[in-house]
Amino acid sequence: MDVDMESQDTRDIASRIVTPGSVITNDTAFMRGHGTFAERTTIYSSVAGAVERINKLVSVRPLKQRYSGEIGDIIVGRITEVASKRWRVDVNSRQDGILLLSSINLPGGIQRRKSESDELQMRTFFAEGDLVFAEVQSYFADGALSLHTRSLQYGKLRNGTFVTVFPQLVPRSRSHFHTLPCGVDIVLGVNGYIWVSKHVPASKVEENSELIYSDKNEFISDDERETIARIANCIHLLNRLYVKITDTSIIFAYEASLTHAVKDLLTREIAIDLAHNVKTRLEQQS
Amino acid sequence: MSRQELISPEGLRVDGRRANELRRISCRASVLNSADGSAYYEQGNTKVLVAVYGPREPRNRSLAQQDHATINVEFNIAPFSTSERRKRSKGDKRLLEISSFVKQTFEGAIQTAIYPRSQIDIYIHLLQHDGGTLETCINAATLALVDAGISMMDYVCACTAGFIDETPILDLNFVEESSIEVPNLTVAIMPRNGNIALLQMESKLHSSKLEDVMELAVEGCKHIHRKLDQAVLVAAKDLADKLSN
Amino acid sequence: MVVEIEPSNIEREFLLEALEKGIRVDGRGIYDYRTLKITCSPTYGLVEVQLGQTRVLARVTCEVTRPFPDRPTEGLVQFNADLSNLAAPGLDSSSGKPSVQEVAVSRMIERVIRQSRAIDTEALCILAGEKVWSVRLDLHFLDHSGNLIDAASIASIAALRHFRRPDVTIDGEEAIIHDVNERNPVPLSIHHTPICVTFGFFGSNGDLMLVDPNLLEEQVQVSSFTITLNSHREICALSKAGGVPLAPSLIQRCTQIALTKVDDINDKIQEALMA
Amino acid sequence: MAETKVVLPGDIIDTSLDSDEEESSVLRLGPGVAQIDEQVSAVAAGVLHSDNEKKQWWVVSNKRRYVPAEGEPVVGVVVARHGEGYRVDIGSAQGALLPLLAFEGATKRNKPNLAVGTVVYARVAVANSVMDPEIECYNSHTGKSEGYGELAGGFMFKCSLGLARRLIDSKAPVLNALGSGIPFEVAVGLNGRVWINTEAPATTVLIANAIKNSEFLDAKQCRQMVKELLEKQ
Repeated sequence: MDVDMESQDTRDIASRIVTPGSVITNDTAFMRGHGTFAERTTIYSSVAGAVERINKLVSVRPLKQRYSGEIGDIIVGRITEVASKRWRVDVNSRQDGILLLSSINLPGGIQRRKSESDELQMRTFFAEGDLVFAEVQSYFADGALSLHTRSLQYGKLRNGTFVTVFPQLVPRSRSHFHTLPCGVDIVLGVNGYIWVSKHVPASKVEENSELIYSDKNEFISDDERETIARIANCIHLLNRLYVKITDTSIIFAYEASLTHAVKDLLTREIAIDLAHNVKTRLEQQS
Repeated sequence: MSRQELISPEGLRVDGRRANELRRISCRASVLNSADGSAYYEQGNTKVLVAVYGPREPRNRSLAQQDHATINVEFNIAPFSTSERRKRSKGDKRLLEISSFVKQTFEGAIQTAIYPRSQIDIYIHLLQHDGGTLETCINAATLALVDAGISMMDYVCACTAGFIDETPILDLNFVEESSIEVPNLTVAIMPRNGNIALLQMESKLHSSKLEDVMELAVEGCKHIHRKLDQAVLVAAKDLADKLSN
Repeated sequence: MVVEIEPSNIEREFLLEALEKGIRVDGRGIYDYRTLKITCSPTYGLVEVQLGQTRVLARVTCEVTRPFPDRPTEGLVQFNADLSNLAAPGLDSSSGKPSVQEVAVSRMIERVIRQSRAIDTEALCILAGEKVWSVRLDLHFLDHSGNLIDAASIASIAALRHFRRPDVTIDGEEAIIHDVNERNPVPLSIHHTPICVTFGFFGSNGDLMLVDPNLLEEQVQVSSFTITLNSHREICALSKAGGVPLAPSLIQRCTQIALTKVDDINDKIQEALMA
Repeated sequence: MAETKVVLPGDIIDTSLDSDEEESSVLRLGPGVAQIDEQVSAVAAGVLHSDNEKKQWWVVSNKRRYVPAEGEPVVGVVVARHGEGYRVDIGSAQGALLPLLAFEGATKRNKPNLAVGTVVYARVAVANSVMDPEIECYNSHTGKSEGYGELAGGFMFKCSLGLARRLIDSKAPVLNALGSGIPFEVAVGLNGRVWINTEAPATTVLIANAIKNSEFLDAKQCRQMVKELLEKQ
């Protein structure tokens, strides 16, 4: 629904790049959103970025900003501290997220009730430094994210390697857990944390739910390790050259990278060439 | 000590500039990829590198404030920054003073209330020192903070000014700054309303001359504001192009 | 660690409400200093200053040392400000690093005395390149009840003018330092007497202004500004860091007010030194 | 009452009562007095007081650090809000706990909502050396607030405990003298904090300074000082 009285002032507001302190509009009809502040009737920008206008709401989306969570986001986090009945999780955001003991799956199936003893052996579930695959369920009063892992695909991550990318490059999509044709599982956290690991058939996980918090990696053969490393380097080069990171772009990059040795993928020329290749295939596809 | 001729009869200063000329400024945002925001800033021969991390979880949570972010500034001078190598100790009062000035200046400029219980770290490293240390640190830190996408009321632009032989001079270099006769005034303003965020002055200046020297410094700040703005726009467009195609 | 307790909301609101009517909590006018008491002790160079309840002790001592190689004919001037938690509960010096306030005060005094060349360092030379006097000023803060900088600057200048160093005669390469009761000691040659005047600003954009803030006012102010002037109407230092940005016109107004304040403080120091 | 006798820490106090009761009667030792190996001696410097009927001995000293005692009215500042109550600073070693329900008419649903930094007038409910002190903003027996609760507006200042104790008794000369001149509200906390409220800030400042100056004046001098202040106003 576009606002009918499209005055000249509103048309040139959108998609302009503004910097802190610059005037966006002094038309009192507008409401101010994120990235702006108002003094008397004028709306100023408080960040450098592109102006976005949705009907009456004017906001500025900074191009570079730390990840700020949305409810329902699928993310990867690292446990930083074990506190009473909760874990603090680094989620690459402004504050650590919180994973409550009551919002995780307990080993031994769904029907197991939370007991006092669980509170005492918290570290058998998650310990400091563990990586967790979780979903944002709500906010706390001060803006910290509250996470949960109450579905079988979520939980502790193992058998793989960790990659950090710009959060803006990971678009929100239906599912963030993919098994690539080359036999590698990847988890694309919306907060820019990505996990690349050996493929574990889903059926094996449900069998013995005792193992969902085990810390032991399974056996990983050499060529599985090489594929994991190749995928990780592909993600690095996509990130460095600002290509959107999705399962399709990673697959394209993987296929294009097969002619090079894994370690060469990080050299500048090869990275640029591969990224260009991926971009053209993505444009053809869309 | 022979009284060094700071302004030649023709009105030229030791480095060939006129009285109201700024040193050449070149600056770039997003120079480090591990930091949330970063900037490299050169003003004449003074070169400084700033990295900004945050807002993020404070290292020691007892300092976290309930309703706003805390700002932590660490400033150090590279031992190779001046001609004779000098390693400054951690408790050097001059370093602590500059970091506390930068911290207080940005406490007024950053909208800390938006990021409760978090911490913003500003790490400043002076690579080469040719006068105007505080001024370049503030300008570089502004650029890095804007690059990090942290909400600010406005840029903070700083500039120095002095007074030799009855004429106000703009942007002092090391020779002018360290000579004892020349008063050395540093002012940092918020360009939008011209208010003064920081004002520091050393050695002597007659009270009647203060107004002219400050006006010249404020002019310098406005010019620096344009330079910083350009650097931000260049970095923003460059990033926007990369992300879009 | 003892955390300094914030003033309560009603103290904050009351202070602002009273300030709008030009009234201060301790009954002073907005441009009045607190009662200033300067006591010079019999030993030279030891002065205690009481500004309201803020108390500072300044001690000047001298010794003979070698000059810096690049300045053979100039004596040395050294400063040390010790702001331990003797003065106020909130100060925490256990972390080794000097507290922010201690850095601010000692750097300010150093700037006021050294950068403005208050002391004639050439007159401290005994034998060029070999022996010079090194004058050392130590400040000890006994009680912190607001505005340490003004009290410290008054104490420093009074102590430096009250100080006498032993007399020296030179014949050829030899320098004889006469004992105090042999020849009466000689004062330092002081060019000018810089005095700090500190302003506090209140209200959302800092338009309410007052002079010499006490502890409560210091905790509630949104910005502060210190200007240092000498009796020749020259500005020796300016310091405004952080807090709400101020309009340039406010700075000019402060300069005019400070000029009048400096004269009566100088008279008070003069009286104390005469007594 | 024995004539005022100043004792220093360590002085032995002879508790032989001038009345003829036998020696072994139970003595109640108040603050500042303790029994050290069967002898009763002073542990604080100050004026010794005794009360023969209740056989009580205590020392009144002009200290500044407040030690909470049950039933004493105090003026506190809210420092933090926890789940079940507020942490209130009353100038004692530990911060006092003010439960959410310790207000007149407070129920599970309508709890008082005090911001950090609010000033409250409260009564010490629990005070012993083991637990953190607890205060309440109503009289727990009658359930009425009896003047306790949030103190809005006005001004608060600190004074010594001795002055606070003298101000609390209704015949305090300086308060009566001021009261005849200016209408004002006052809340005196035995923890050395006094709250004043009048319509105009000028009068509040005048009263606050008058009270502070009255510490070392006797009744006549107080009235004289107050008269001068009122005329000068």
